Amino acid sequence: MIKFLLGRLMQGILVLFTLYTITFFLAKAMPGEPFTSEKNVSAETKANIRKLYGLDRPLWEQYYVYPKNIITEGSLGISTSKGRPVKDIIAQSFPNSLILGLCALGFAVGIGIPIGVLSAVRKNSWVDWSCMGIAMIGICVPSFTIGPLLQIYLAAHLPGLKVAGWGSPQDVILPAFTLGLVSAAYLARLTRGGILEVLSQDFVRTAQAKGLSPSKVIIKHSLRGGLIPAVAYLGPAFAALISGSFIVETIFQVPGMGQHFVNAATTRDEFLLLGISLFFGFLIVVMNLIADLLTGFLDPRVRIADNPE
Amino acid sequence: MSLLEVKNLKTYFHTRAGTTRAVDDVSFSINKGEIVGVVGESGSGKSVTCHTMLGLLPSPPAKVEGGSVTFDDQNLLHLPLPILRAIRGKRISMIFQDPMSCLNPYLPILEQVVEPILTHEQTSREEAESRAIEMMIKVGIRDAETRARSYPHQFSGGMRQRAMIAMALVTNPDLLLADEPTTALDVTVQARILQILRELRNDLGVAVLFVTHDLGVVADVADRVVVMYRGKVVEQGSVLSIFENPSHPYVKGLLACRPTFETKYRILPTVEDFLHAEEAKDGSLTLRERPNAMERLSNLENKHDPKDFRREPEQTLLEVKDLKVHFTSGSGFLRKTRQTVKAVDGVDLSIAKGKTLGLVGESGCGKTTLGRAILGLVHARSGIVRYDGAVLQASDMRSYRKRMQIIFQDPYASLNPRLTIEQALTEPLTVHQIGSGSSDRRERVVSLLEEVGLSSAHLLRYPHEFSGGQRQRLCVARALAVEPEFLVCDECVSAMDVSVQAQVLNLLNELQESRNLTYLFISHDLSVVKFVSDEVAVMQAGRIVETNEAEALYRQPKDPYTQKLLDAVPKSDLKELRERQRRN
Amino acid sequence: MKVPFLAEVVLLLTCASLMNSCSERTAVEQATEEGILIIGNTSEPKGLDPHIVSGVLESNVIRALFEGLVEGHPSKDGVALPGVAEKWYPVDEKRPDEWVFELRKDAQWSDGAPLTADDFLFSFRRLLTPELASDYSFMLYYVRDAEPYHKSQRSYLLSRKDANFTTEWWASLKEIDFGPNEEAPEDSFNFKGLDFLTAKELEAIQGNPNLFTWPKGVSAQIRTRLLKKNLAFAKSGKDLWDLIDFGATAPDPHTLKIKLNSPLPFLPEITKHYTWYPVPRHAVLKHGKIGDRFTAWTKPENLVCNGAFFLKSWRFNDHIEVARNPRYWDEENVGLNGIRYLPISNLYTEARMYYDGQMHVTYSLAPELIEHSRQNYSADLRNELYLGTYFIRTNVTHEPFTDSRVRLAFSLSLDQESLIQNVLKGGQKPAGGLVPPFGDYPAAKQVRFDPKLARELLAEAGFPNGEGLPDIEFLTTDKETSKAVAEALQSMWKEHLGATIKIKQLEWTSYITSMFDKDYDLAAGGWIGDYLDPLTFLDMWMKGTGNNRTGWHSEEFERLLAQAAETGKPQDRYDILSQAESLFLKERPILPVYWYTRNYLLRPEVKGWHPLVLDNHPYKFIRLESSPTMKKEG
Amino acid sequence: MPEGPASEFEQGSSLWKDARHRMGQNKFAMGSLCVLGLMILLCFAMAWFCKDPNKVNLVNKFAAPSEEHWFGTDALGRDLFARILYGGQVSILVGLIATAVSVAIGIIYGAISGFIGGKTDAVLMRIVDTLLAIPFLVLVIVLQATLSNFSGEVTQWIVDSWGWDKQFTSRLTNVVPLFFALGLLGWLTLSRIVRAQVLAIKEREFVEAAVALGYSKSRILFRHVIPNVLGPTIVYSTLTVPGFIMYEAILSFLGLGVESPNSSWGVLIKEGANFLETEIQLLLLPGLFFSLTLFSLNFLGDGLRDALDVKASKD
Repeated sequence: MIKFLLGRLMQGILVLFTLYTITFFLAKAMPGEPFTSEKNVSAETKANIRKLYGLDRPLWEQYYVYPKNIITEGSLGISTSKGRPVKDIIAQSFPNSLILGLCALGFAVGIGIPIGVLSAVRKNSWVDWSCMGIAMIGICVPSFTIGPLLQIYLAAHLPGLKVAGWGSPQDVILPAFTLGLVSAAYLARLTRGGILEVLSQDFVRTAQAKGLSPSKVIIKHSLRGGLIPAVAYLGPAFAALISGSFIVETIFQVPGMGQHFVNAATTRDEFLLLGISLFFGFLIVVMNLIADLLTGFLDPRVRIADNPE
Repeated sequence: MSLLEVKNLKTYFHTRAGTTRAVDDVSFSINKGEIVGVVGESGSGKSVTCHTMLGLLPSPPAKVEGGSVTFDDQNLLHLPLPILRAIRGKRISMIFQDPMSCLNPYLPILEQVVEPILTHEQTSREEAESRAIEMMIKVGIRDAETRARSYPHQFSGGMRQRAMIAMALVTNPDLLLADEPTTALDVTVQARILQILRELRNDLGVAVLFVTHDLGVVADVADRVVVMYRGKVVEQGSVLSIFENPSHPYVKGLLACRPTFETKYRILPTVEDFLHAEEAKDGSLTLRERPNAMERLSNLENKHDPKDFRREPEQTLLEVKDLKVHFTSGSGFLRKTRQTVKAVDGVDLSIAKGKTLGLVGESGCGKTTLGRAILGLVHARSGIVRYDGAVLQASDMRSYRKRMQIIFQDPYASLNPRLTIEQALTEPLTVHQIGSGSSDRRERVVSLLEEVGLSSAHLLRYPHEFSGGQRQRLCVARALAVEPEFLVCDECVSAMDVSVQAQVLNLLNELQESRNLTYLFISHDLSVVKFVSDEVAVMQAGRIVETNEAEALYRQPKDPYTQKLLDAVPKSDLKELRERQRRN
Repeated sequence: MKVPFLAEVVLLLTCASLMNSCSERTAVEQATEEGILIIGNTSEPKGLDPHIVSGVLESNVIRALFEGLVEGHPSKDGVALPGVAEKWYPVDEKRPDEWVFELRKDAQWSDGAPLTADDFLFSFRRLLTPELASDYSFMLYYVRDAEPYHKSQRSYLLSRKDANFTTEWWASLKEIDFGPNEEAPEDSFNFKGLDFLTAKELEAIQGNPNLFTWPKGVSAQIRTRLLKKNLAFAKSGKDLWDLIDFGATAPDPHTLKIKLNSPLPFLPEITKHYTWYPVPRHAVLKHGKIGDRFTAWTKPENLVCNGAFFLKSWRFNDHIEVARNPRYWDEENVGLNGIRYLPISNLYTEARMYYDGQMHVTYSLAPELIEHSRQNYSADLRNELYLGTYFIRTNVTHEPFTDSRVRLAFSLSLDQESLIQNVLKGGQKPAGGLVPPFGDYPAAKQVRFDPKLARELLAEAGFPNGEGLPDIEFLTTDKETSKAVAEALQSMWKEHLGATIKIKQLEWTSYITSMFDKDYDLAAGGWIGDYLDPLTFLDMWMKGTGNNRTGWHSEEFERLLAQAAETGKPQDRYDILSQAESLFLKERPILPVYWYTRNYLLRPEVKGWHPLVLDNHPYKFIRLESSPTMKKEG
Repeated sequence: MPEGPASEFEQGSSLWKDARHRMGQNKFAMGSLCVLGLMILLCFAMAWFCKDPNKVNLVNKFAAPSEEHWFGTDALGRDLFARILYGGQVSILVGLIATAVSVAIGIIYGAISGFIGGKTDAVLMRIVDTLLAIPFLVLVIVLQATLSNFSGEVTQWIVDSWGWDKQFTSRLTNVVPLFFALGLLGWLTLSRIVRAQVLAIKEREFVEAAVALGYSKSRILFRHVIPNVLGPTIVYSTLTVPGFIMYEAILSFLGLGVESPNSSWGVLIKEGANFLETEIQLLLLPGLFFSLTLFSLNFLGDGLRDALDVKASKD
């Protein structure tokens, strides 16, 4: 176990380093630079500010200074567009993204999985078709459509719901719904497939022969195995959910992390870009690890893997 | 009064392809404390009968078209589902064929065994668990207290089946429906399970409906036998009466086509030798006995003395020296210790050209791994495999593929479902550049098919359109396509009905003669091994404990393990049966 | 496993929403009662340091927190009211190149420290400190010696009082560039520039003159002398600040004297810009040195200010709230208790939040929603002239725009009215020229829609009916509105000139970069005036100005601008600038399309908010009055 | 791997023949096929008989549906029906080609990863992790910058050397990088799914049989493993199509993709979403075409999966 975790840790570090390298050179390859502005900024000012950020140094030096600073100082650099440390930006926006992502995930799991189960149990009935139809709508309708629709037709008429904003607990409802919808739809489909696969297996018949009620057969005997594909999907999906979404955040005025991905790219804010990319990469590595561990938890067979020597 | 009575039961399957009469007018009964064997080959409707009783068939496509199943004055077929559920698992329990797939792999064993108690009785969890463990001990699970919380995959096949039995019996049911409970098990395990069932009947008075395709097992365990064929009961009666004096041609054929230790002839009779079945357009069946079947059988016996035609050994084709194959487990995660499993632990053997070496052993003894290691499908840790004088190296294994082939246990799994028969058979020819041009190859494929008893009409079909026996013939044909000299037959008839098994064994024997093939015949079935082999090796825990001429080994086993194996084989010869009858 | 947790969350959310629904009041109603103005501000400010930021949205917050020498008038453009200064006047009315500002004696910072002329001097110096790298330092270039200090023109400053250099020469020295030369090989001394070399490096050059390539026209004698002077200064370790004769001085703590390079009758207008605001010397130095860019002094807990409000809370990307500053000199006349700024970047969200009663003022309004707002919120819809022009740059180094007739033809074929009415819908004004109308400046009327003349001109230039015109690339940004405008223009040019236009949409920085690299034929663009003077629109078209980017320049144009700079009398100056504009429009390196208006929504309870062309509403004059009925939409 | 692709093709024909037979019996799938066919017919054939989709008529903006304009007009007075049909060309092509590219990469990558296993697998999967975290927008901006000049040169080259119509060629060279970009990004998740499937298939005996028969690794991979993972892959890939089509819209706004004034469903929907309060038909009508296509594509995918699933017909 410890060896496995250590191995994955090493792999994770390698992943992050590769990610850093790619992002670094991609960022350098983008046209323009952080201080491109339509204002009349003199060459001297630009030279000064480049110096301030260490962007006047040779490329290779810039390349190793950033990871060096992460290790030695724990610093992710200072954002050129926001003028504050990248670490602060992440620290201030990630909790919001996390809350939103968790709620979206909760929604996706809470809606997607029951719908998938229902669909699987009533396979090829109108219940199944309508459930899958709804799931398909969830996949088809983009968030920049569903978000405004919710604002106009729901938030504007319901007391307690605000069109946008991030102050009170109920403000999370609409963005979480919008953000979680696609995941819910995917989950529904994956769960349906997984449950159907399990339901076709012999041990379900055993459970029936024991005299278990259908609901118990589903919950106790089918759900665990049927959820495995969904869990595998959830790993990276969760990382994506909690790292925020530009569209949902801007529509609902959520001070999350997703908008920084876009803003950092459009303002050529390479330190912010590197910082949040690495953070996101870190999340993906961790989430995949958790998904793998969770799969192992759900499926005891995975825990034993026989490899020829 | 009988405990359960099945009367004129009809279960049909309605699919797009048409209606299949899976169970067609079946009647029989079971008394309290009685073990009734239901025998038939796959597709005879024996399992469907069982499932129908408890309403476990998926509907659609299955539909009960008539008849009744009376249990405790209630017709189970018309009970509302909640009441039926109260009977399931409480009054009538069921054991299924494959304990691996029928136990939930995601839940600990104990959890599954206590489930019937918690479902049907108002008991505390602690009490239920202690009862479950008690029952697990009773059915012979060693260290039940400690192992109860393991997962199914951590149990061996026999242990899993015991867990299934424990699960079925933990509520003290009146009737146990056992659907092929021992088919997937080794003989020694099977013997123990049968013993347990008998004891349970004696101790608890449980009635057992024992469904199997194996007449030997039925003879061993049952009081009465119901023989089913194509959805109908063709004969029923006491075990002795059926074995002594079968009246139906199908039963006669079934009894004849099983190789036993006493079988002396080289070609087995098949059910078709006895029975002529005619299917009318409406699906109804007319069964007629072929004339003079018994006569031909005795002819066979006279004509073929097994030793007659065998030439003296010319040379050693394959030699294995100190072969070792080790597996490590524990490189997966969540596992604390790293373990090395010595699947093959220093095996020596040799096979002469044109001969058959039988390799018997229980599951997990390493016989399959040995077969694969010889072919280089599994990496050997050490040891030498010498083939035709040359030592095989992993690097040039591919050049030997043409000469050495393997036939697997499951003919369905070993054929790519996406390839037509023609594609599957042409592919090895193309890869090894046998034959020139597509027309030549096509001819070769057709002649191969004919050689294994199929025709060119089958060329464009997919594997799933064939029956199990036909599929295994296809596997044989595919293996033969590259014109090998040596074949590893890995449990290649184990999953088959006896009648089909007879056909395939006959085919293998014919091919050996016509092509001068050498076989390594791996099986857990001692009777079959004896039937095909010139020499037999017994394997246990990665080692070969005994090797000898087939006849000699069966007559005078030297190793105690061999003896134990032989003892465990269900005795179905008349002598034994009569003796048992007398005992009872 | 997950179910109980989820149930908890759902329960919590339901409870919360139920509790909230008991109080049916909207955010605006509540805020109105509390005297807090909620205002849309597009995006998160890059900071609140008046010397570092350069955007409009930052200025919106800074204007509440700080106050400059003079304060804007709530309803009149170009009128200055007393701010920190009680009185101000030019020393010489005829030639207003020296000004005196008399500061109020009771001026103080929000922490109680007195605000004196020293704070202003410190602020000016800070803005000009090169290490601070402020974008907007050039706003102080009017002040004597501000520019050479900010640009670190060491050689110039060292030499100008040297008798060995003739007066003409040192004047020309200002033009000869001893600054960084980016075209020189990296690590060479020329790359760094003579003005930036250290003592050690200068000594190296003394030893080996080949290490530095001198600009043309510098004699050997002067070279030696310059080198020597630079070396001596570098060795002395003194700051360049000691060398200059800075225009701003403080004869006493409450008087600020500013000497300018040239007459500037509208200096009070310029001091309204936040770069001229004072920053608290004591607070800034407490958290760092004068040239430190990243210090903690603007954090909410540290920020010291002198405006009508102080910084109350700042939740990153969520809101900024300022509250009434009790130490503000005119505290009793401040109408609001606070202002809450919301960084709403999505225009549609902003409008919907407004409809939902969550804010008093929006930052702007999407064109798609103007009609909807006009129907449902007609009283709230504001449509005001703004000091800005939308135009299209032509790349005069690319065929066919090298020919002014082609540029003119493209301009004349723009149906400005139709574009405004059908696409923009915000009541914008067809641009008659470059400088939008304001005050006394005579707005140009040269640009118009005349497709017939356009075709003639195009034919004259050798492209009858657009034949022979190459495919023309029209660069625009990734905003939806710019796309619609581009498509409309594309069809106009197609219809009237037969030109094939390819629209190239790029995200902002790529767009700017392409424009910088002159990698375009036509490019959408716009300019918002920084201060109330035509110069803010005109001086960017001089040669080599960072914002020109068309490749166009004209000596005559530049001569006129220089002449205007020396003209003290406002009306004469306007006339000269108007001549320059006219000349510019004749050449038409850019095609003016329309003059901006600001469309936004404003609650009726907001009083004291009047149209201003710079949109810099002084917050101290705004107050909120509850209106009796306010309901949620629908 | 010399025989790989060829044998896959050879495999394809019979696989599809078999599948076609079963498809014919699936009413849902056949209905979906009809809708899809109709959609393709509309967008690719019917479109030629439509009005000019780019004809701006500012005065006639937001016209109600009429005989002249079946679906009315958009914000610039252009015929919405024609724009939807022409937009469909791009979107259908983007959806199909990008999916095909990503499926091709995803299957091969995932299959190799799962099939070889061990260290190779770990490395390949960590590469996927890495690529997942690369900021998408940055990649697009860089691609845009590098490709835009390139595509111009390619256009010129095609026009010069093959004499194609310039308008047409430049439309093509503009959209092709888009397929490239989308396909390049879309395969990541897919490869994970394929890998999981391959891990299961690998253990099947017919793969071992193939090894025993002396087949080369590539042959086993392409002929025996990959065809057996096609079913679930197809279902998943139909789910990715809407993503691709919407991504195309975002890319178009960043200068990579359809060039204004040409349009696509994604762009129409994205623009339409801004008129929610006032002109909701600008969102609903393209949305209807979009959803209808995707629904039928999805049902078709389900049908295909079932048709390709030989097990399903085993009784």
